[in-house]
Amino acid sequence: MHEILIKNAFVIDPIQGIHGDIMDISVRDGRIVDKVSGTCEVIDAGGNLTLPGGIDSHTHVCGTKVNFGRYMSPEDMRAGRTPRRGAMYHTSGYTVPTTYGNSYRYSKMGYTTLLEGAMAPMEARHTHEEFAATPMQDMLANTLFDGNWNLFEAVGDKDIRQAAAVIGWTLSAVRGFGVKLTNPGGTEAWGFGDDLSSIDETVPNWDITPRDIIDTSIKACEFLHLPHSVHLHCNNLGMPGNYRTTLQTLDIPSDLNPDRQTLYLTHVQFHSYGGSTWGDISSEAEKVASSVNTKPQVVIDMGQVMFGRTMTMTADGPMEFRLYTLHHNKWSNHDVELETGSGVIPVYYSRKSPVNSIMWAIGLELALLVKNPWQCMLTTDNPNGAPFVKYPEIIGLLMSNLYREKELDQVHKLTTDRTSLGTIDRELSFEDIAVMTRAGQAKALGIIDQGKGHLKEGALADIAIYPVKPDQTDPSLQYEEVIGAFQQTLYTLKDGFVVNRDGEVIRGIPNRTFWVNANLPDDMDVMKSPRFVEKFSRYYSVDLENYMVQDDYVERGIEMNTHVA
Amino acid sequence: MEDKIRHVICPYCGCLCDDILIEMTGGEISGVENACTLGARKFLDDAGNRLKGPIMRKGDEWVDISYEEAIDYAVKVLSEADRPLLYGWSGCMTETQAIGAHLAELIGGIVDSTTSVCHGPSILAIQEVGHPGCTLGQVKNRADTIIYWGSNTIEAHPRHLSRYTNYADAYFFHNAFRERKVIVVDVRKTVTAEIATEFVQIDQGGDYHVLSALRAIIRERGGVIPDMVAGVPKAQLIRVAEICRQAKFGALFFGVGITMTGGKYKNIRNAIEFISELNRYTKWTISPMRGHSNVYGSNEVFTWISGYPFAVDYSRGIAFYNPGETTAVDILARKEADAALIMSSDPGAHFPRVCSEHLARIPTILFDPYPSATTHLCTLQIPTAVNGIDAAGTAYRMDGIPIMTRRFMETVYPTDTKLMQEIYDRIRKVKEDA
Amino acid sequence: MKILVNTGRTVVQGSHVGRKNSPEYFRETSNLRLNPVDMMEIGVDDGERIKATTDGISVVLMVTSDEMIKRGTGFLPLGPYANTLVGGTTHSTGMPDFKGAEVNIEATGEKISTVGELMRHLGGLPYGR
Amino acid sequence: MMQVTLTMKPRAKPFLPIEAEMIVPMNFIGSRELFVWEGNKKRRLEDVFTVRKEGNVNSPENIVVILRGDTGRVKRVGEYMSSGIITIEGDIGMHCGNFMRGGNIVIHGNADGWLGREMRAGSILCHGNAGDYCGSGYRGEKRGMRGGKIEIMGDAGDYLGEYLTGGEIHVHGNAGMFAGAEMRGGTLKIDGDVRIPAANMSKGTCIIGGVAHEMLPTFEKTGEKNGMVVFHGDVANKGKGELMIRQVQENSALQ
Repeated sequence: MHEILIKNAFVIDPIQGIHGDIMDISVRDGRIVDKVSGTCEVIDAGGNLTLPGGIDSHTHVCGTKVNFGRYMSPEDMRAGRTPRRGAMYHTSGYTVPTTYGNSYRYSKMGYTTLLEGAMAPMEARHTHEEFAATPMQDMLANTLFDGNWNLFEAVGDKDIRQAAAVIGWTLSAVRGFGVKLTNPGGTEAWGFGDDLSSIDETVPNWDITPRDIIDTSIKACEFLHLPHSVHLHCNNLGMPGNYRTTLQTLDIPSDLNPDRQTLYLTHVQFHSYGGSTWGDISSEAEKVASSVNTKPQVVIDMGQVMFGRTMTMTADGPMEFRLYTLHHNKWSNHDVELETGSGVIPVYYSRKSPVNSIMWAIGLELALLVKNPWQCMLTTDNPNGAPFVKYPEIIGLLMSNLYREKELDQVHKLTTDRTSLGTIDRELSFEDIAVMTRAGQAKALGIIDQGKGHLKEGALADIAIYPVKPDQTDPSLQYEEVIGAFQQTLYTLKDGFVVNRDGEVIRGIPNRTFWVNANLPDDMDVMKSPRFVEKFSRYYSVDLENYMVQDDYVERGIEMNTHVA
Repeated sequence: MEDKIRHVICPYCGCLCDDILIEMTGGEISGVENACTLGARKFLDDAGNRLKGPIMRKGDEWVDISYEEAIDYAVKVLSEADRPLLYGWSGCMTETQAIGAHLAELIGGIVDSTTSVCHGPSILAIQEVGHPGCTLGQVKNRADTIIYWGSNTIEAHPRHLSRYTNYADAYFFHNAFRERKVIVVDVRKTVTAEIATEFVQIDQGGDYHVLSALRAIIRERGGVIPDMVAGVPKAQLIRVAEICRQAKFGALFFGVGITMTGGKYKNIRNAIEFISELNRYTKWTISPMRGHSNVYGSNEVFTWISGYPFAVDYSRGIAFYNPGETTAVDILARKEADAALIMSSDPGAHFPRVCSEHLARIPTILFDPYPSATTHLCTLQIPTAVNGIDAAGTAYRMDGIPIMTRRFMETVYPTDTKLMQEIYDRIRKVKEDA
Repeated sequence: MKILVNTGRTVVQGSHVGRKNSPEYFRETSNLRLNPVDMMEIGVDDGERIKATTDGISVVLMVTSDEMIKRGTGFLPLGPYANTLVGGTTHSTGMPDFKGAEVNIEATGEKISTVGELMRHLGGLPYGR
Repeated sequence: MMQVTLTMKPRAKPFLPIEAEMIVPMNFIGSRELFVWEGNKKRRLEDVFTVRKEGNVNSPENIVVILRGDTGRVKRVGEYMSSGIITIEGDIGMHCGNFMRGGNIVIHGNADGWLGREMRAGSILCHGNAGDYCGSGYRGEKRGMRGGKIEIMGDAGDYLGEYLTGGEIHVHGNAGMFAGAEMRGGTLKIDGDVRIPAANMSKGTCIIGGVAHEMLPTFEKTGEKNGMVVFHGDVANKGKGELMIRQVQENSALQ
């Protein structure tokens, strides 16, 4: 039996409705309990901010393209190098650190759960292998369906049940968690070097549109009762004027699920651009945020851009090629047969660039203009907008108007004309931040019942104690203290053990992988469909029997069983 | 007793064909279907050649020793060395490769894989300009134009053409074989060249020049190109460039014929830039023809652990990478290493002579099921189970697709994963006690 | 005569990498393919031996004529014989000059070393036969 | 003035590399303990070198560090150095003068690879030969040497001045293959012969006083200047570099 008592914690737990009470937290064998024995280990939180462990609902830390970002960038590995010490392996890298680098740094910031944003089913083993080497967090993998031929056929047949059958089988087969659509249809078009420019354009060689793919997938997700909704990277990422596509996409879903959103739009900053060229690009964050404000069925994440160098990586192959023709730096592309694509290129976001400055402002506008923090998650689409180590600075910017004004002075002056950032004086509270960095994620991902994102009795004892006393700190003025506090916890607890203390990993705990087993009735089993099996063997380059991910890869898996309606 | 095992993965080359059928009779492999000659020989012929147990060189004699003694020796040598080299890994599964990287970290060694003498230059090129690639099924279903450059595919990767390119079923063609064009570029007329629609024979060391010329032609600057480039007439270059531009989906595969010559990584870089340029007009991808079954796995594992795909030097605790300085051939040729661990590879057969001489001079521990050229050079050889036959694990195909190999035979041999883990644990204890 | 030696994989070499000490591997990897005209010039026939020398290091090889080989060049399958002729420099890239080594060849009556003997010359101790 | 003389002691394993980036003039002000790495072992500077200090100063520009003995395997000497002088009496190991920002390094013997890698300012004079990648960048990095001057009295190895971005490299002897590859600025001057010069250059000036072997087909001849043929290129990448050559090898196998 292992017990810990955390005393004098300033707790904010939005899921439980605890808004900043000084209280004690009892932990036994990895779970939050009512009380512990008098002899257990005691941690004095000293009135410091205590939150459930952080959850990143959209990050790229494991798998083929992340590793390709590392592989092609020895120059990046010259930063962030630390030797093996204590319980820590060595680390390297800044924009695409090694798995241990990611894991330790997230842990230092109090994060205990990460969702890898994009896993190609065919390359799932790779993602799971890296999950096993990301020891400080529990992991989930959103699985890519944007160019999935089997799904396309079901969409073409307008057969939601069949679409659900494909999605359900694939998630179970590759130990995936949720449905990710990245530039739906566009990645298939990129197979022959094309892209799509509207959600109503027909996918080449297929009689369907992105709208059809999105709509069918949403309904199939709900049919399957998946914990998470469709997780969508809209078409036209990064194109001036793309806010129209985003608004049209926002109009697709009706409110189908009482427990969570019906559609999760990711890195919306990259999808809220007005104008028609790089020369007249402007922010349309107000229009996008207004739309979100009228749609409780939608959750977005920011995809905030922060200045400096980083690596962009996405399944959106055609977008990365466009970016390459602008930057003319290195370009990697990796199309995955019958499923999806991907691209990786390094970028540098500069304060001197009007476009980059406007991008920076749009992310902040979105977070400040979306009224309900449960509808806007704090992300950078790590590492696309910036490495996640910049989250504390983003928190500072959202909590302090003064800091924003100071920063706005440093960026390209067109930002003031082309965005509304300078006119917004909303300052987010500690509670808003708690929602946007853990509680909201737990709800959006549907993992509250797994004991994530809150400190209710029975919850997993994932806890972050930050060196800041909210009742004695004015973030509006003392934003630097707030940033410092979120950069490094006093303690990070995972499964009831202190795993990180003052920035040092002091012990590892075997992590878990949450995956969905969609229990399908026999008549929905695609393995029994001759058409499915025959097509698979003709057009995939591996045997079906070698495609499915073996149990060995999810030894510490948490199987989330779902059942169709 | 006869038994048929399907969907076996061939552990020979980077194609990792996963449709092999093995027939077993009385616990022995009696037949192999679907494999090429190379793979079939590995399944059928190698079995009788395995070492029975560890062997150690004592003076002018080879003596049999126990696994326990062998591990004791390995622990002692590796924990005491000032600059140990841990080389090979491409025949190991990722599970072992990961332990290897952590072992190098633990003992302050250099970990390098056979990459450095295979597609290391390709990685250096990718680190300069990136890599527009794809999975092999993408080529199979879509490509109407294939280039094999410096790759004698029919001899080195015999099933590549039938599984992934020329002779494979394609979703987007009715008669793929008739509709595909194959261009072969090589310095000699190989058997692969004989099936080409267009064979471009270049002078030894002329790859870079030819690629530069092709890039210029694609950029509409063909005017500056002389009538002949490295033995290739300009007219043919213009014709090839046009075929490339007209392709709906093109795929260039390159072999060690271009990574080992002249400018080495500069050749590959030029090829990648040629392909990147073609993507402004149509769709093209480029892919290295990886030799060892799991060489790509070693690159992937070393990358997520250390940030670098091969040639990682941990002598100062942190990871340092600089091929040419931290690569196995250079470390041995400069006589830096004072101990070596060779994992299922054969530098004795594949390294320059000065490297082999140095291996014979220092304590060299070889993990290999079979006697090889390196056997004669090493101090200790430890046989293990064979990955893909009586041991299983994760391997990465040449295009990055991870596959779990199958273990389909009982064995008396320990796996390299188990042995490596034991060595790691023992050395960690030594270091912690110190 | 000076020639440029290219190395590469062959099916026979590749089929026997698990049996490096077999006669098949030995025969294949010590077999230099030359243009028939070059062979006439140095006065050797198919199956006869030559001594290949580079940087003062020599190795005895068998020769086979091959019309596909350009004059002034030779092809030797990957293996320990080929690597005897490869120097240790990698031009600081990690990759030695496996292709295009400049080698002097002359007819010889000397016998071809086995793989084990070749390793003995490098300081090793042949195992087995 | 202050003179620090470091004399290499005999070593049990003389082939082990030594990493000694702490050998820069500034570090000899005061008396703090300095460490180098020999293989994977950290050693006190005094365990590897006999250290003799003469004089005492407060500012690095008045310090001369002299390396004596078998220093051909000592790496990273002068890394990040910003002022003062380092004199190497014999050969020096790899990465000498990495990221140098000022001061002078004089090498009387030969220098191994990556001499003056990513150098920003200051000067390096090598009386012997330089190894590969002199004045280059690091793997994956887009910029090599950005400023300062490197002068080689002997020959230089391959990939000389790869990604050269600024400053000047002058080689009095010959250079190996791919000199000036990916050049994007600065001046590369080679008095002797080279193979495949200025491949894929985009900017900068490359002057070859001897013979250019295996010249690339993608340079456009634009005229003559001072008895040299002037080319622009590399047109394979729309480059605007200038390549001047005394003599292009005729009948090259690759033309």
